[in-house]
Amino acid sequence: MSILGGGIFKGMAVTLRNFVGSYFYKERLTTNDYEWRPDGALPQSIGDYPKEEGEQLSDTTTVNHYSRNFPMLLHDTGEPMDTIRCVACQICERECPPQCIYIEKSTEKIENADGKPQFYPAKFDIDVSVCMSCQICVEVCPFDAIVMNSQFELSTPDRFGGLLVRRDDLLKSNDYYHKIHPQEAAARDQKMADDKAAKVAKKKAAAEKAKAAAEAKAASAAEAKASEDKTEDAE
Amino acid sequence: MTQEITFWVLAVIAVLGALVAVRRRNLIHGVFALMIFFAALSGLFLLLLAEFIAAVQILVYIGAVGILLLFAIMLTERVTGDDARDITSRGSFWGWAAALAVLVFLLLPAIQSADLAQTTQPHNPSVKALGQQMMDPYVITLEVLALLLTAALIGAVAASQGGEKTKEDIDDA
Amino acid sequence: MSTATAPNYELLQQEGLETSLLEISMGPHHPSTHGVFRMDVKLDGETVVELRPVFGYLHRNHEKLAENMTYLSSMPFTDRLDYFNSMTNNWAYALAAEKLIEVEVPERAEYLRVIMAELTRLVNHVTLVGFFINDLGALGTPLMYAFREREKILDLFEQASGARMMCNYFRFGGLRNDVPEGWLDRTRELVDRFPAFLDEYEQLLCENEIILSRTQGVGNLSRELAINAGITGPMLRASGVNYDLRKVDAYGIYDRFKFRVPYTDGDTGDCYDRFMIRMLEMRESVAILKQALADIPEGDIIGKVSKVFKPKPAEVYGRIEGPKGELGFYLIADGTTKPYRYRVRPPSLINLTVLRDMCLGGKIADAVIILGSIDIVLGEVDR
Amino acid sequence: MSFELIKDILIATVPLLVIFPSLFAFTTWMERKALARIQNRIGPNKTGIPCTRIGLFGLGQPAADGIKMIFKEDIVPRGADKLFHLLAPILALIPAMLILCFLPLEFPWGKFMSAPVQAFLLDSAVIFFFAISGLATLAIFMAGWASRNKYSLLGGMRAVAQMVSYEIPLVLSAVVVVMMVGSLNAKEIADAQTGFNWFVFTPWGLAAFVIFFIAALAETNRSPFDLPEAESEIIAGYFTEYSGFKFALFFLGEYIAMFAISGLAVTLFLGAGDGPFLTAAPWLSVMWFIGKIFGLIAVMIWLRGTLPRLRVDQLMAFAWKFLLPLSIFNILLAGLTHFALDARVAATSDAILYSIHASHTHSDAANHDHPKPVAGQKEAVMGALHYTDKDWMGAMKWFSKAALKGHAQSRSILGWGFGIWAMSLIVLYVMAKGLDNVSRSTAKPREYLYAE
Repeated sequence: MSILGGGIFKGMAVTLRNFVGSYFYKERLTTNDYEWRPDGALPQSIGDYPKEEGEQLSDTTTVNHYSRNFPMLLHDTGEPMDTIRCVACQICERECPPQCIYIEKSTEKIENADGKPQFYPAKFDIDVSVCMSCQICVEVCPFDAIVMNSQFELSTPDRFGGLLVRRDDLLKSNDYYHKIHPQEAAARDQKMADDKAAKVAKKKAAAEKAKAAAEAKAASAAEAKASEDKTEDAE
Repeated sequence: MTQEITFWVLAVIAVLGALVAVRRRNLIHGVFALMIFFAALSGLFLLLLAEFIAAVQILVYIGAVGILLLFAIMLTERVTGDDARDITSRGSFWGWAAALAVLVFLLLPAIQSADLAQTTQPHNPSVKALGQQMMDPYVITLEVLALLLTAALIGAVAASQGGEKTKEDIDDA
Repeated sequence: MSTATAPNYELLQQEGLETSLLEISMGPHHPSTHGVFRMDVKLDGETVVELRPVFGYLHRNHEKLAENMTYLSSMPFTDRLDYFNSMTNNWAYALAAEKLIEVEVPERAEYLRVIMAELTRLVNHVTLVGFFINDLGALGTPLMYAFREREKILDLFEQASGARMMCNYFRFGGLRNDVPEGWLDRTRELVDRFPAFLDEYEQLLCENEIILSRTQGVGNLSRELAINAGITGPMLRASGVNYDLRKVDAYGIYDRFKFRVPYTDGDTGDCYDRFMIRMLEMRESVAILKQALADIPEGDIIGKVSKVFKPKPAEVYGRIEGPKGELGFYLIADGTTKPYRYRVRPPSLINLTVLRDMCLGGKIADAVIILGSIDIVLGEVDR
Repeated sequence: MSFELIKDILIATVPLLVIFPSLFAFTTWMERKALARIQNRIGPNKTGIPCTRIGLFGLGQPAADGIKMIFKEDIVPRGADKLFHLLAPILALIPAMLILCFLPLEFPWGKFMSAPVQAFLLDSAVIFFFAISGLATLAIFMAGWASRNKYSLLGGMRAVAQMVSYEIPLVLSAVVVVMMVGSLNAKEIADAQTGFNWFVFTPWGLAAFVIFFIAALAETNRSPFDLPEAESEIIAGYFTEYSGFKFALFFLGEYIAMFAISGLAVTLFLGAGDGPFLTAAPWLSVMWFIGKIFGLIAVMIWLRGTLPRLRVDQLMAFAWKFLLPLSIFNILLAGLTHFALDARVAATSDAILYSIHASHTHSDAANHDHPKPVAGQKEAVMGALHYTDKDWMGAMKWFSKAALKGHAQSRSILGWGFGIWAMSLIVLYVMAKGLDNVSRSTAKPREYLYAE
């Protein structure tokens, strides 16, 4: 035998508790009462509130190493086009789920940061109006050339051209990457260094092996090297 | 002076409302015009200091009869009446004549017998007095009326549900 | 099948009184159709005489798209199926694809998968209850409380995966990345606090006389019809069938956890049962989460698997107990990098098929809450 | 004479036309703020003084809303009845404003009037109140019909059915008070409750108040009876095709109706302008009145933040199967308790008065044998005097003082009074519980099975 209207009164007690509690316990609130900007300015335009590129607006509860917005191309320290990592292998273009990447491979090779000749993207466009920030391009890139930016203020009055980001705007330095994603960038650098060391070791081993083999059979050794190069290109 | 102005304003509204209610093709407009007429009439009652009648006029005629009419009209089709044929035009002259005759017949005795000097005296029958009258000398009349209305109500319910029952009975048989 | 079990409703036609039906098209932009869904309803007064669900407004060609891209590229699109539960969608797809390439999932990844899935279940159920009460006509108070809790869980998702709703976190053979430092502690804190919130939620809703009389006896779904129509998930359990893929399949590592599956005796199977089963399931999810968070080991997060692969020709079906029901992915591999056939078994769509049977003869307000209690997401219905 | 009359009417009405719309603006702010806090949000907090950053807790929000409403495009659907579409919001506002006149508000500027305006002291104010508040139904019907929209029409039909049904328990619960006071005059009803003799403290008054409040919620289309504007079912009901200023007028009408009906509840049950410190500051009376109105509106907001809405058949069943029998039974009970109290308490208090009178005459006639005054006799007499004045709150105070001193008759009166009071409450509760069981299908929480 329940009290007449007992459930309603119970519910009303809950809402009353929330009503009072919302004044005393901040964790009850669904929204945060944001303050005006410390410099006292009203936000006049969209570009107003993140003062610098990469400035984190989120508070301490959402420390976010994995935040991803739109991709950017990485270059090492130096002039962007001299140190670009991308070799225009077009894997990301093929794997991109919404197919928002457009790459044109260069016809001639340039020297990369290590002084090795490589192809480079003559065109590298990302249509950020199509991009869905899935990070698949970052995962499939064998050269760690494409990573996610955290810049989100991309609003523009131009609906088509304004949202098509060109190669030169996509290129960002590794230092910038370290600034926006310190942990991830450090890990990536570490991995690249390890890969390089492994590659060097492998190459050394291969070279030694080849040398040994060359002594025995020069012709077959040359063939083996050629095939290795081929697989590397395919990757 | 104020009273006279008010009277004339209310009277004009009442007559206009009544005319619109009769002449308007759109049934819903007609009903609302009728309600304006009722409201003006209630105002006239108030002017005569018959406030209880005025309240009842609003309560019953606008609140109940009006809503009932609206519900009845909702059940009909072609509410706007754009394509309704004008079926009263042929007997128009005789209709006017008959209406005028009835008006004269009803109003003449009242005008002849009215003692205008007497009616100008404001007489305010208080609601309390009215209630006491109803509860004391006319209590049996009131009760009988109430009984009659209740019987009518029950009858209406029975009539609206009776058809179904007989149908079931027929189905059973 | 469905029409045979529908309540035999006859329009009350009395002699001499002809009434006409009122036809209204509820949707596709109606406040309570949970997206772009339409119900063509014929009303006799307020009673639903005929109901025809119309959907497809949100069709995005999900399956055909997936057949034209590599296996990995489809992963972010699965987020967009049931956009409330991207984590479980990911898992179902990963489970199917893992059967193709036979990869070992590391222990830590398995635990994290369970944690993510159960957090997703909490998100789904808590907001569903909020929306359901909103459909009943409350002013969004339970919904706001639900959104507050959902927000905390979404924050956790964001910290782990980088996105709040389109997580895209699962990979074949594990997860995309490990959770950041301190994430597990924050999750433990949230899980410890959650029962207190559930207590308050239950106190607010479960005994309210209006909710009881609005939901009980409304939208009854019999056990037979539920089984015949292929209903799964909480809706099936509310109709009295004890069937939970976490117990039946024990996919992942669900056999390691102690939890109970709430279900009814099948007498009613009405909106109240569907609502309560979800309330009770949240408690069980919390129990699973507590165990998983206590036992989670250190270690690798993803098995050895290449990003682009060519599986041998095969035919697989991976299914999980999603928050809305059995979510399955059916893949046919033809030896290329793309699936030959890619098919989703969406619980929302299949649970929606009994809508008409449950709504006929009820009031229009009932139709709204029945739709709410089915728990659909149009992204999944239309794909 | 006529100039005086016009001046009086202006003094009486213009403040009402100013005060209540501004209170409406305040109430929208209050409602948004309270609902926000119930939902653990903050609510409007930035809209304060324009062009500054002074938020004033968002008090500028109603003004901003109003400006927005005025400048919005006024959309009339094609095929709608343009005249009625325009008239409906106006017609919704007029009766709501009109019935404010019948509230016994005693504004301090009343003393500038040469004579009390007749309309305020209508003998049948309560009847007028119900008669005119019923007109809002027509406006809603008009809006629903004129919009040429099926959702609007459904909303309009729901509104009419609901308001017609709930008017009956509303009137019947007011009848109890009218019966006890013996007058339909709002002023007399208010005067009968001075000195905390609020009718809500009596068992029948409490029941009638609860019924009245529930029916008032339905009359003003407030949650949980907001079916005519049920957004999850019929978009916005009869509002669906309204925008801009017409919508604002509807909104205003609805809130003014809320004020009016809360005002009537305050007049009938909560002692009108009665409250503490009135002898020191009579102008407080109107503050108490408006404060009580706001108390009731706060409860309405609280309910709105908590409850979902009823279904249409349950709504009707609740009115006809629960509220109507209960209010009729309440009338019967009010009569019975009145007679029972009269039979016992009045007789006893008469006996007290008679005994003191007798002892006085006795002592005057024969000056020798002073009868020892019974302890507490004085207080009992005071109580009896208060009782004959129908000030039973004061009577209870004096009688309990007497009873504390051991006055037997006072104890018997108190026993009877409280006994009848408690008995009536129990009877009413049992009646309500029984009606609830009969009228509502048995819905109760269920037990669930678990599979390991």
